[in-house]
Amino acid sequence: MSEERVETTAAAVVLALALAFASASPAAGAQALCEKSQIRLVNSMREIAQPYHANLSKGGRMFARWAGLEGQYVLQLNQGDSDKQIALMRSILATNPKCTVFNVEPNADVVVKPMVDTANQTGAWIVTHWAHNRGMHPFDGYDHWIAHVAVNSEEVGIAVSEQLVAAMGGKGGLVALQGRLDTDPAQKRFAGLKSVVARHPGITLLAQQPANWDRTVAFPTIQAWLAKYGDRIKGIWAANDDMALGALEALRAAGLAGRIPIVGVDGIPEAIAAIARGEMTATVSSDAFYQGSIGLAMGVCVLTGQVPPPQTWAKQQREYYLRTTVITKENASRYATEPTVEGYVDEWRCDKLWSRASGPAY
Amino acid sequence: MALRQAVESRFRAGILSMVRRTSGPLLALFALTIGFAVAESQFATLANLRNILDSSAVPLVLSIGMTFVIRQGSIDLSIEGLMAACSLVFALVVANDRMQFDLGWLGLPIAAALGAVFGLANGLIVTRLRVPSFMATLGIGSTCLGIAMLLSGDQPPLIRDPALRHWGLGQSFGVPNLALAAAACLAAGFFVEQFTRLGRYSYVVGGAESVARLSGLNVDLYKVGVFAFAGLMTGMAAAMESARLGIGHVEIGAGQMLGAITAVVIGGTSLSGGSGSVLGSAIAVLALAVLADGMVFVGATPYMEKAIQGGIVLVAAIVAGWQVHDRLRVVK
Amino acid sequence: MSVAALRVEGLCKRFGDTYALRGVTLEVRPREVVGLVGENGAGKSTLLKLLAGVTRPDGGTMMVRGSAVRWRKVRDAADAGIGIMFQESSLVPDITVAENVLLAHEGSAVRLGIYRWHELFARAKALLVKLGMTISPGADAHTLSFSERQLVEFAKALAVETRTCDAPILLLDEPTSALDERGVATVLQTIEELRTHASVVLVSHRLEEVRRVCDRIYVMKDGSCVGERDARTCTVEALQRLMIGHETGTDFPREAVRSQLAETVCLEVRQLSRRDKYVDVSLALRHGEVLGIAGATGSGCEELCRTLFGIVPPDSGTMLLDGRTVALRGPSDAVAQGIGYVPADRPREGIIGAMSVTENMTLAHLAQFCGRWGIDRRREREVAERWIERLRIVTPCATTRASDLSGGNQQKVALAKWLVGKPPRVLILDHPLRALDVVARRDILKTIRELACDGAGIVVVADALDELLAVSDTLIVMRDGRISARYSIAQDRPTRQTILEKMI
Amino acid sequence: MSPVGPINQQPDSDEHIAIGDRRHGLGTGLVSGMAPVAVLVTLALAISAFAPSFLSAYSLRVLAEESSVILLLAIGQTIVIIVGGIDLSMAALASLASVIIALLLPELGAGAVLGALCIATLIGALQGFVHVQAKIPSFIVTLAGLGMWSGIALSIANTTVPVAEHFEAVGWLDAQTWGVPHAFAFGMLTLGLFQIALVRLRLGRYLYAIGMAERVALLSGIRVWRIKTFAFAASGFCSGLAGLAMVARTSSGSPTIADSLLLPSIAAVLVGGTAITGGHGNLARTLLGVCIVAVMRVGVAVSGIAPAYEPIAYGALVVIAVAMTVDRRSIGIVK
Repeated sequence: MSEERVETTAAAVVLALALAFASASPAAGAQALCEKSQIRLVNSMREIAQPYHANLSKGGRMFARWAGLEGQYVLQLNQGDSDKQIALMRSILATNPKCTVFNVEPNADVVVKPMVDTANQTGAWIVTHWAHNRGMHPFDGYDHWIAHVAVNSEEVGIAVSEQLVAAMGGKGGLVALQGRLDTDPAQKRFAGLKSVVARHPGITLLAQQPANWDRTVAFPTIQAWLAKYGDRIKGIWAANDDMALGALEALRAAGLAGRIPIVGVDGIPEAIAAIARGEMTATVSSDAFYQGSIGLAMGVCVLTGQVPPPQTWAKQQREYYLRTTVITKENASRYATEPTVEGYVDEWRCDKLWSRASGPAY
Repeated sequence: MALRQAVESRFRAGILSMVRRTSGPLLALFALTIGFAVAESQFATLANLRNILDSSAVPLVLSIGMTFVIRQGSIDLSIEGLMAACSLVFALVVANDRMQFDLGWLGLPIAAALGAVFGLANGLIVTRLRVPSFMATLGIGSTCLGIAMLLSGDQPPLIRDPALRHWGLGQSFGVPNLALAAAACLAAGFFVEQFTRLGRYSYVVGGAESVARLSGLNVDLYKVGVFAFAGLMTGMAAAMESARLGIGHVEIGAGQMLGAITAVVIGGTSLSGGSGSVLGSAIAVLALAVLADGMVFVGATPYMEKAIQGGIVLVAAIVAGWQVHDRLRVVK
Repeated sequence: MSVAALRVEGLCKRFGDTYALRGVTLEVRPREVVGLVGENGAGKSTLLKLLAGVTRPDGGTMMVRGSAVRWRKVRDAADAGIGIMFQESSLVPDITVAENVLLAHEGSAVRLGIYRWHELFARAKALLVKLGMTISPGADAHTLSFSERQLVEFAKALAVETRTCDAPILLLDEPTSALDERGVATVLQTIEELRTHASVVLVSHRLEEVRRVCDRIYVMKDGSCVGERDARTCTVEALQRLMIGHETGTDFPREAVRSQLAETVCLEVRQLSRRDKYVDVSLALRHGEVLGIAGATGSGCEELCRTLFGIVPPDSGTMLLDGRTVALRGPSDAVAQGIGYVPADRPREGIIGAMSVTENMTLAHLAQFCGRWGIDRRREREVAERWIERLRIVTPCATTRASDLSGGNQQKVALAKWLVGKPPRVLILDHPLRALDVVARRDILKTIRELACDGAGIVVVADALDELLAVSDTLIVMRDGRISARYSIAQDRPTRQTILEKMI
Repeated sequence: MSPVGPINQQPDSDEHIAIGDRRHGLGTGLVSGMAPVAVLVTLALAISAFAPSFLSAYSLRVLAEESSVILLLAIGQTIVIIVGGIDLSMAALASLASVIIALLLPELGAGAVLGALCIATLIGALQGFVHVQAKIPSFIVTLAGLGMWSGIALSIANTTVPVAEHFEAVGWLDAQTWGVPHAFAFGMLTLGLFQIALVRLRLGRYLYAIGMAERVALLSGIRVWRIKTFAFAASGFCSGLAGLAMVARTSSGSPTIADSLLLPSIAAVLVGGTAITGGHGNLARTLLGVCIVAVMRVGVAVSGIAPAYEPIAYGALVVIAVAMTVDRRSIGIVK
C-alpha cells in the first residue's frame, strides 16, 4: 500500500476507536467497593537501580500523593527474580486483598499468568504492562484483571530503527545491544530492527549480543566491537536507554561521542539530555511516569465506583496498545525536564483513562 | 661488598622465583593472545590492546586485595556488595545530580577508606567472633548490598564532575587513565607485599599459622590488616568503575568476584595459603581479560565465560592440592 | 661461683590428673652446655617448653641471671635471650632465609613496618656466618636442602641473641633425631662453636652425642630429676642405669608368663619398608600373643602401626592375615579384616568427645547393630552396658558424653570400640598408657592381658620399658627404622639395661 | 605452584604447642538451642502488630507456599553442613534443573523430571567426590560449581523456557488440598524422610561422626569419601527438587530463577542453630530456620519496610547465627 493510503486507514481506525471509547464512557455513580482509606496501591517492578524503573516508581508515587493515598503506596522490587515477584504479590495479599491494586511491570512474560490467577482468587485488582503469554486476555473471564496496557514493541523497534537508519544516511554497518532475551520487549524490538534492516539493503548488522539491559555490560562489549570493526561501525542500536548510555560512555572513551548515532528505548531523562546534546540520536518513550501511575489510577477509579466493574468494559478498553512518542533532537527540549503532576492530572481522571490508547492489542 | 651481593642475591633469587612462579599465567597470557590474534585479524591491534588494558584495570585492583586474603588461607566473598556501597558513596560525595556535594578528587580516598572500614568489619568478625571467612564475608557483602540499595533510592546518582569523568574515560600518553591507576595500585600492592610487615607476615600466617603464633606474632592483627587492605582495594576499584560509567550503580560489582578469585588462583596463589604474589595475579587478570575480549570478538555469548572461570578455579585447585596428599589431612 | 645463667627450683606441671613434672631443680651456668636425658615421657620436652615460655608452670620458680622471672608468652622468654629450637620444622617455605631466621626479632631492620632488606640480610648473614653457614640470606626457604634447613633452624633459635646484650640461652629439643651422620656432625660442631658465646640445654636420645658435647648431664625419669653427672667422668651405661634404675614404686604384677602359645600365626609381615620411615621389618604375631614394640621417637614404630592398620601404604613388603596375603587400601579394609587400632593421640583420633559412650563404642562395627528399621538402639545399649561392666569403665551411664570421662576410661572406650563386634583378629595399641595415671595404667594392662587370653593377637607399641615388660610375651626393639633386637620374655628374660642399649 | 614440601608440614598434634584456646562464645548449647524459637516468636508477633491478619489461615498458607523452595534447598544444605562442608552451588544447580525440566517436558513428560533429578544428584555427587579425593575445601569446589552450572544453564537456554505441554507432570506441585500447598507438603515429606535417615540409619550416624571428628571416623573404618559423596549427592537431589518446585510455580524454567535463594537457604540452616563447623544440628532446627526466613521475607513485604533492608537483615542474621553456634573447641585455627 502506498504511503498515503496507510495514512488514511490509520486515521479511520483512530476515529472508530475514539467513538467506541466515547460511547462506552462509563456512567458515573456505580457503588464504591472500598473506602478510600482502605485502598492500597502496589507498584511491582524489577528494581529501582535502573533509571527507567526509577521513573516507574516515581510516577506511581506521584499519583499516590495526588490521590491522597501516599500512606498506602507500596513498592515491591524483585531484583530480576520472577519467582520473587510472584511471592511478593502473594505475601502482601495476606492482609485486605479486596482493596489492593497492583500495577505490574513483569520481570518476564511468564510472571503474568500466576499473578493474574492470584488476583482472581484473592479478589485483588491488577493492571499489567508490556506483554504476557499469548492466548490469554483480561476479557476471558479474568474479572479482576482490570486491563493490560501493552506496548507494541515491534512498532517501537521499527520506529527507533528508522531514526537510526536515517541518521546513518541509509548505508553502513551497525551493531546491536540486546536486552534480556526472556522478555517480549527485547525479542519484539530486535524483530523490528531486523525488519528495518531487511528493507534497507545498504545497512548491514555487523554483530549483536545480549547486555542484560545493563550499561556495565554494554560498555566493554562496545569497546570490543570498536576494536574489531573500527570505523565500519556507523550506528549503534540498543534495546534500552541504559545500554545506549553505556555505549555512549564507551564512545566517549574512544573519543567518538556524538560522531556515531546511537538509539535506545525508554526515554529516561539522561537519554533525553544526551539527545539534546546531540550525542544520542533518538529514543522512544513509553513514558515510564505514565506507565507507573495509569494502572493505579484505573484501580482507584474501579474501587471508588467512578467506573463500572471492568468485566462490563469494551474489549479494546481491557487490552490496548499504549501510544509511544519518538523523541529526537527536535522535540527533546519538550521532554527535557522531569514531568510534574500537572502533566498527568487530566489523564488520571476516570473518564480520560484511555487517552493514550492507540488501538486494540488482542 | 658482601652487603651489595646480599641485596642483589635477594632480588636475583626473589625475581627468579617470582618469574618461575608466574610462568604459569604468563604462558596462559601469551597462548590466549596469539590464539585470538590468529583467529581474528583485528584482535592484535593497538586499539584493542588499549581496550584490554582498560577492561582489566578494575579486576586487577580487585585481585591485589584478593591475593593477600587467599594467601592468608581465607576468602573474600563480599566484593560485589562492597563495590556497590562504595560506588554509591563515591557518586554521592563528588559532583552529582542528587546531592550538593562536590568533593572532586577527595571522593577517591573516601571510597577507598569506606572499603577499608567494611574490610575491617570482615576481619574483626573472622578473628573476634571466630566465624569462618567465607561466612563472614558473605554476611558483610549482603549487608553492604542493602546499604547500596538504600543509598541508591529511586534515582541512581549520575556523576557530573568533568575531571573525574575524564579520569575514568580519558587517556594520557596513549594509555587509559584507569590502567595507569591500576598500575599504581599494583605498585603499591607489590610494595606492601615485598617491603612491609603486613605483606611478609601474610606469608607466615598463611603458610604456617601455628609457627606464627608460637613466634609471638599478633596473628589476629595481621589478619584484620589484610582484610582491611583488601577492602581498601575494593573501594578503589568501585570508585574507578563509577568514574568510568559516570553513575553510582548497585550492580557495578556484578560478576567481578568469581573473576578475581579465578585470576588469583591462576596467578600462583595456592588456595591453602602461604604462597603466590600480586604480580602473578596481575598477569592472570590480563590473561582473563584477553579471554573475555576474544570471546566478544568471536561472538560467543558472555554466559560461557562464567562457566569457563568456574572450571579454571576447580582445575587450578585440583592441581595445587595434588602435591599434598596426606590421607589423614582433614579438609572441611 | 658466677651467677647461674638459668636456674629453676621445684618446677612442676600438671596435665589433667597426671604430673608431667614433679619439682625439677637444675641450673645452667654461662657458656656451658648442659645435657638433659631420660626415657620418653620423662618430661624433658615439657621442661623445655616451660623454660621457653610456651606453657606456664603450675609451681616452682625460674631465675634468669639471678633474677626471678615468670614468662607469660614466648616473646617474654625471647626478650630475656632464651631461644628454643623444636623438633618439627618451623620454617615458612615462601619467605627468605633471613626473614625466617629473624622472624619476630627484626628489630631495627624493620622500621615503621617497612623492611630495610640490606640491614636484614646483614644481620642474618652475621648469624649464619657465626654458625659457619654459607647459605645466602636471600634464598627462599623452600629451595634449601634438608640439612641446610636444620642449620637455619639453629640460626633462628640463636636470633634471640639480638634481643639482649647478655649471652643467649639456647634450648635444643632433639636437634639430631632426623639427621644423617654428616648432619649430626655439623650440629655437634655448631654446638661446640656456640659454647664460646651462649649457654645451651641439649635434649637428646643419643647418649653418645650428649656425652661428647655436654659439660654436665641431668637425668630425668617420670617427671623428676634423678641425678646429675659430669659428662667427662660418667659412662653411657651409668646414664642408662640412672634413666631406668631404681624402681619408682609402680612395679606391675606380672602373672605367670605363659611359656607355650597357640601355634597359629594370625598376623605376619615380611620385609616391610617405607622410605625414610622403616626398613626391612619382618614379624609374626600368633593368636593370644602380646607382641611389644619398643622404640624411641623417630625409630619408625609409630609409622609401622599406621601401616599395619592400612593408613599409610608401605613402599614394599607383604602382609599376611591368617596366612592369606592382604593389601590394605585404607582403615576400612583393616576393620573389615578384623584389625583394631587404638591411636596414640586419643582426643583427636581415638574417640569423639561430643558423642555418647555407647555411640563411640559401636561406631566401628555399627552394621551389627542395625535391624530392618535402621540402628537398633536397644541392642546397642545392651552391648555397650555389657562391655562397660566387662572393662570396668567408670561412667554415670551409657549415654554420658565421652569427653566427660577420665583419661583412663576414655582409653577403655577407645579399646571397647574394637571388641563390641565379633572378636577382633588383631589389636594394635599405639602408646596405650600415654598420659594416664598409675591406677589407670595398671587397669589397662590387666585388660590387655585378659583380651590376649581371649585369643586376639595384640601389638603394643610403647617407649616406656616397664609397661612393655609387664605385658608382652615377645618384644621387638626398633632403632632408626630397623629392628635392632628380638626377645622372647619367657626364654631370654631381657633386662631393661640390654633393651635400652638396643633402643638408643 | 609452590611445592608444599614436608617442611611445611603442620605439626600434627598441637599438644606440645599450647595455643591459647580463647574460650568465649556468645551462646552455650542451651541458649543457641532455644534462640531460634525465641526469634521466630518475636518476629511473628512484631509483624502481626504491623498487619493484624498476618497470622490468618490465608497468610500462613502463603507463608508455607513461599518457603517450600527455600525449605527444599535448606534440607540439602543442612546435610552438607552437618558433615562439615558447605554447598554454594545449590541455587545455580536448582536453576539448571529448572531449565532442563522445562526443555525436556514437552518430549519426555514425567521422564524429564526424573532425568533432571538424576542429573542434579550426579552433579552433587561429583562435587562431593572431587572435594574429598582432591582434598579441596568444599566452598572452593562449590564456588567453582556455582560459576559452571549457572554458566551452562545460561548458555543452554539464555531465555526463560515456558512449559508448553505435559505441565500436569509438574503442575500438581502448585495446587493445594485442604488448604495445604502441595509444594510445602512435599518439602515436609522430604524433610521427614531425611530426618529419619539422620536419626535411624547407619548413614546418619556416620554423617554426624564425620562432622564432629573426621579423623576419628576415618580411623574407625568408616568410608569417609563415600559418606561425604552421598551428602553432596543428597544436596544435588534437593537442588533438583527445588528446581522442580520452581517450574511448578512459574510454569517455566529460567537460568537465573533460583539465584536469589542461595543466601536465604544458608541463613535458614544457620539461624536454625546448625553449627557451621559440622556435627551439630538437625533438620528440625532447619525447619525453624526456614520459618524465620519466610516470616522475614513476608514480613518485609507486608510491613512495607523498604526492600533494601532484606539483604541487610540476612547479612546480620547469618553472621550472628554462626557466631553463636560455632563450636569453638573444635576449631583451633579460623581461616
